[in-house]
Amino acid sequence: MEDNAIKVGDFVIVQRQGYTKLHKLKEHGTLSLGSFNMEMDNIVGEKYSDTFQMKNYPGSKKLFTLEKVDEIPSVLSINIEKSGADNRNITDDGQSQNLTTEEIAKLKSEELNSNNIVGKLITNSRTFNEKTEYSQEKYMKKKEKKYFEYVQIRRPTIRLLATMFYRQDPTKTLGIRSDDLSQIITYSNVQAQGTHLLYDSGTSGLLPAALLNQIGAQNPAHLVHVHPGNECQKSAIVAMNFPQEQLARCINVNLYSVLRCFYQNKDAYNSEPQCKKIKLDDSAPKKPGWQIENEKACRLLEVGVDSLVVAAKEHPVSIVDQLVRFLKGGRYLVVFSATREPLQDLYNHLKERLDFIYIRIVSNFMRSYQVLPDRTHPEVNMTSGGYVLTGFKLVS
Amino acid sequence: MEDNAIKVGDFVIVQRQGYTKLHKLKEHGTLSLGSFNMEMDNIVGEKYSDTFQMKNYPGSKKLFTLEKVDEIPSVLSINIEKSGADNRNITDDGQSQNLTTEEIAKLKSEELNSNNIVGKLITNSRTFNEKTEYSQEKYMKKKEKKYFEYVQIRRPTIRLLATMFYRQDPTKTLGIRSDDLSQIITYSNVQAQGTHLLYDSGTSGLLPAALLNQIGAQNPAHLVHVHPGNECQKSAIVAMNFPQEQLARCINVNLYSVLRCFYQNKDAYNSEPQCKKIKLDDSAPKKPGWQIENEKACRLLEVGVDSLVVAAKEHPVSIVDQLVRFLKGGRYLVVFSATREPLQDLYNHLKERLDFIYIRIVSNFMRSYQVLPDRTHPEVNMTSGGYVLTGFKLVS
Amino acid sequence: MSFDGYKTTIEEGDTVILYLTINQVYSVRAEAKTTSKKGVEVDNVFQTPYGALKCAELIGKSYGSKISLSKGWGYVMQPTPELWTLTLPHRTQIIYTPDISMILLQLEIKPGSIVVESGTGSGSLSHALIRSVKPTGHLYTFDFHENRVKLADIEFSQHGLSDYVTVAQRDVCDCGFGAELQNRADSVFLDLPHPWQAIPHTLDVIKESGGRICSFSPCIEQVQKSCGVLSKLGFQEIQTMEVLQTSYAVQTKRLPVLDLDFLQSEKDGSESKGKEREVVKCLTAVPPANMPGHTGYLTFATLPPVWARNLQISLNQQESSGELL
Amino acid sequence: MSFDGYKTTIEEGDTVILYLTINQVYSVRAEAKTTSKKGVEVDNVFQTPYGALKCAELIGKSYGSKISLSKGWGYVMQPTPELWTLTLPHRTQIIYTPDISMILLQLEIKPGSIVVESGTGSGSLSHALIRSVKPTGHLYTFDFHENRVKLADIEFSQHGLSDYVTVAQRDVCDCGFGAELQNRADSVFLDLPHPWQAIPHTLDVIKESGGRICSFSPCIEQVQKSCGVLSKLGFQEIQTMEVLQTSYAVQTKRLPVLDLDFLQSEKDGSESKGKEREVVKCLTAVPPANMPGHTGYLTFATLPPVWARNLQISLNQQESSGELL
Repeated sequence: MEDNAIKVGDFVIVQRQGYTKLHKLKEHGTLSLGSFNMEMDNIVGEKYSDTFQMKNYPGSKKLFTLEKVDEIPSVLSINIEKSGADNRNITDDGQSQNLTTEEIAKLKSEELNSNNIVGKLITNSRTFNEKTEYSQEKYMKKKEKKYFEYVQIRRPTIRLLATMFYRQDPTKTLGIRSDDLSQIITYSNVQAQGTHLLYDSGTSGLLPAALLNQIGAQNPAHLVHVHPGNECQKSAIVAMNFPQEQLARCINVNLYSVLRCFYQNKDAYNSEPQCKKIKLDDSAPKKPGWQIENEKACRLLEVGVDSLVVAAKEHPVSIVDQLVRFLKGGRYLVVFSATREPLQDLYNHLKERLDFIYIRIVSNFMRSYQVLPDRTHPEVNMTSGGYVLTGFKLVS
Repeated sequence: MEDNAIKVGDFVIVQRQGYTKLHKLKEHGTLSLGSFNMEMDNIVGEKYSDTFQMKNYPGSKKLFTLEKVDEIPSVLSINIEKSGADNRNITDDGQSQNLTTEEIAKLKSEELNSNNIVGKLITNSRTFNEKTEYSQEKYMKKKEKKYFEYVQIRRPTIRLLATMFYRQDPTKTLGIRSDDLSQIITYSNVQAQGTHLLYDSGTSGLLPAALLNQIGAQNPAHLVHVHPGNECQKSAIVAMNFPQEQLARCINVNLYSVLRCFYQNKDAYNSEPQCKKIKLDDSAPKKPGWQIENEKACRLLEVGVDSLVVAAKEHPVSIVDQLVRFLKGGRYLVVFSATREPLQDLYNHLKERLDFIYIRIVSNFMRSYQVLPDRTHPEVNMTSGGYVLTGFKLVS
Repeated sequence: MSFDGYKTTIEEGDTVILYLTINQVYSVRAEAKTTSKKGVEVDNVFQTPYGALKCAELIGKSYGSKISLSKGWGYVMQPTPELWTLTLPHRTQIIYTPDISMILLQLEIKPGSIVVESGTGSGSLSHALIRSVKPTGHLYTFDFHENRVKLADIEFSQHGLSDYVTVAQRDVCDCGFGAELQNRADSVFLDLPHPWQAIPHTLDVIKESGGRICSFSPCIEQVQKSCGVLSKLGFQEIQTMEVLQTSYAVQTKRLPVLDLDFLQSEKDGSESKGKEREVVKCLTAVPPANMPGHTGYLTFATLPPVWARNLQISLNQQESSGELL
Repeated sequence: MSFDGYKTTIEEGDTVILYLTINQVYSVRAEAKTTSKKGVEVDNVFQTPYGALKCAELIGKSYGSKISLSKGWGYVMQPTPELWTLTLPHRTQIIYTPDISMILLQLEIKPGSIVVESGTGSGSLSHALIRSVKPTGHLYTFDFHENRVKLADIEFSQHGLSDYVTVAQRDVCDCGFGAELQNRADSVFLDLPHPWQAIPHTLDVIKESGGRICSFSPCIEQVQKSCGVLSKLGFQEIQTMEVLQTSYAVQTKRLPVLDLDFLQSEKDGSESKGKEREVVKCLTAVPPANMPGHTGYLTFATLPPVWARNLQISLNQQESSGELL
């Protein structure tokens, strides 16, 4: 069984209502969540999925400490005196609340207690008792959300990270939505063996983390993660708290650098069975880390890879053309793009190459639902996903 | 109140289950509907929305007469002996029906009676009694549909025609689906006055019929219906059984011919107040009908039009450029295309022209639902609609 | 007075649409004076991001022309039902043009139609219904909310549409549509929390020769209940649908093209450093990051003429008897 | 034996995907002999639109290579769960790759996961689950239909997957998932007519540290009931969604460009008659005329660890108490 204790050094997801934030737990660290600042020390040693109450820190308006709770009192235990049959006599003139903004802020800074604040808001509303039960409930939920004083600590997973990044800003993942990600994983046929090649020009590490997660722990499979910049984006990779042996099988290399090494430095990576040589000749100038990674990657590329995944800001044709040389015959190419047109070009290009069959372009309509008694309907907001091209490489 | 009697000369829609067909009623006419041939005489004099039973014609396998009915016996009155709790023990080997195809065909040609045929099919099924009630019902519905012996006579409407044409073949209406049509009508702001200009390269008359329907009867508004061929497509126009005065306000002209007339024959249509002259000078060579229509159209175009709608197989830019000259400032252009790319070109072109604002491209996701107790879900088949560009012309 | 027919020039009292950009569209009244919130008559000045507009100056301008603002310019448009839907004051959730368009088509509304609507809400659909039925048809629109009825009546009057519409306060679920409308309607539109309570009354208001009905509901439970009632009452062609419109932004994207071939031969990459990065242009149309995912379910049905209703009731019983088996 | 890992060469007994065109994809077995419907051993010959294929000839060929047929050619591919979903023999409605993909991601399945599935159906999802959990995880899959269980077991064995999967006949609504699986599962997948009857049993089978659940249902009523039960039992993050995939055909359309300008000046149009009509090419990608409009609703939820369940139950009570008010 996995260890469920929250430890310093862990990346955790802090969830307050529907809002989530990724946080690296340090000793005596604080986290800012919306307008709240929280001291995080109290969660260390507690368990994942535990819930904590935000308690006002004496003398500070915005600083809170966290206290573990085992139950949450219901806001609906507030006694409602009266409800209207419908809203026909309510005229909303924006003046129905007797409390001023300042008075409400004061309540909040005295004690963040949604139950208490919502109760005060209701007592001071001129129209609340005339509203229908349905409207009363809606009002209370909305206010409760705003003053909700509980957070839950979650262990990061690919699902949670994909959803969080996309919600924060779709460009953080090049526009890859969870449905796109899910299909990139299945169509690439990635699994707990073989070598997998990824070109990723900026998904905040989501795509390499997802592939590495599918490759799994304690096996000989590798991911060669190629990126165009000086440093690769790693947020999701580190967030996943992968064990070291698994992390080591994700080899991060620069696109130009690894190709230069592959074509112009064949002797270097072919002759050296990496570890031994270094030990034997300790006095020789130590190779920089990136060079060691390049050579590792080149040795794997030389053998050929079992999948090629590309998610590029750039036009995909020239990138695919280069990297597809390393893809073994009988294996899959999967290319993501936020717009359809570059994939149309790639489609025609692959058709002309003649060594690809089963080339498809797909996109998804993804819809979420609110399922509640007598109030079931699709969510009123929707996003548009991207496009995925898949193709099967023939043996030459 | 409208006359509800079905008359010879009417276009009617014959509906059998979900299947519909447009038919012009002639004396002693027959209609073929799937594998059935029907004598239609018996519906004359009856009322729209009446239902008729297909009765086998003595001595003929495929010919049927129609007999008006006031009630339909239910297929579910068939007595079901037994149902299984679930389908767990049914192995479908395709051999569960004892009746041969020939025997079933014979039943059908003796008397088309879905109740009777479904009863026989059930009696001769080896697995029917082991099926769940749900599967039994599904089976009966399917069979009932196949041997359903009733048709209903409907009066054609734009809604029914649009749905029927699209279901038969979307290319019949250039891909215009009912949602596209509905928005072309609203965004063009067509109403019971003014002059409206339409270019239509082949929607089976649906678009002119829909616009003419919106223009309405007994008013001075006109539709100038421009088409690229020798004859315009009229199916939907004639199907609507419009009164003559309304039909006369739809002026059908060829694109090249009317433009040539407009630019090169100004004297002809400007000088002649049409009707009078013809009466005065009876001996002069009579103008061909198309020339009279061209001149009528040119007189209207000279004044300017209150909407321009384009649905073209061709690239829309050059067509819009020509016709938009007749569009008054302060009025709307609406262009339909089955694909998005030509409208993108048009969008950029209109932006460059500088005399259009509020240029938008839209498309719809349209979804139908099955709503039945415990069996509610979106229809399992879906179609993809087209694209509509709208723009507002500034005064010069 | 600017909603009836096509106009060329702005007259005093017209409602005018002020277009600044595709996301900045407003409605103003071409009147010199207006009443402030405190009930005092003041100059009618509309504040825009590009400066103030004295509304009196609009009078006499051509619809479709450019107007100057102190820090930019805008355009004036004659209001259409579509523009009104975009700019009207919201007193309720409103129905938008994609749904409105489908409602008009499916209810088979045309000049001369008699249409009944409940509730009036903010009058978004009403304006489109009126355009479609006028000059010979009529819209009867009901709302149970007194203030909404009053405000809608004022708007219709200001828009010059009073001849084509009658608006009244009425709880149609409890009281039906009234004796004076008995068998007069070609079609009925319902946007109510409990549409299944009003549906039985539509049998009285729709013509004996039959008609069409539409119920707009956000939740599937409302649809389930309404369809059950429609079926029992002998409606045919009961059909539920959704229309979700996407609006695209046309964009020319510039995609870098990476030159990688040189890496296979070149010993030193430096000579290529100075190279201009190649770029391809890509014309595309992108939907907005967030779009409407749901407005409501549209349930349509036909009430057959009186002579065909009994047959339809028995047919519907068969259809739905699956639940009774 | 060809489903486990990456292979390069076809061996005897392998299931092989035969690809002719994008719409003609089949699965065959690389075996010289097969048993006819009458139980007689006959030569294993597969008839294609491009001629017959003697399946024995496949042995030794490379996966990803071209093979000759008497009237054309085809390609041989190693089966993946996706290709198997396309070509498997349907014993039930099956789940397709867009839904399968989302199920894998949402159930957080990875190598080592213990997954429980009911029903097995035609094994479409099972193959994808197995790929994801192997080599260290395991799939336990149940179906109440005897024959389906038998056939699935044979297929898993033929595909070389028996080490990673256990298939058994079981009515999980009545009997739960069995004592031997008590608190062993990381995630549970349900595709049942009455999922809400099986959901309470998932509390016993999911690990004490919590796990994920998915219920796939075609109808909204199944979803409504399931969500109610999930909420009552203290599941969190209860979320229902749909994934509809569109597959595009890339096409180059040729649109005629009408030359109309000459009509303004030319006295006689005849000289232009001979002109070649100008045409513009337009690269586009079109969806099929008919596409899937619905497969099913996917309802996902998290069962919190035992130490957090009571709190979640009280939270859910608040959430849903709207109905009780």
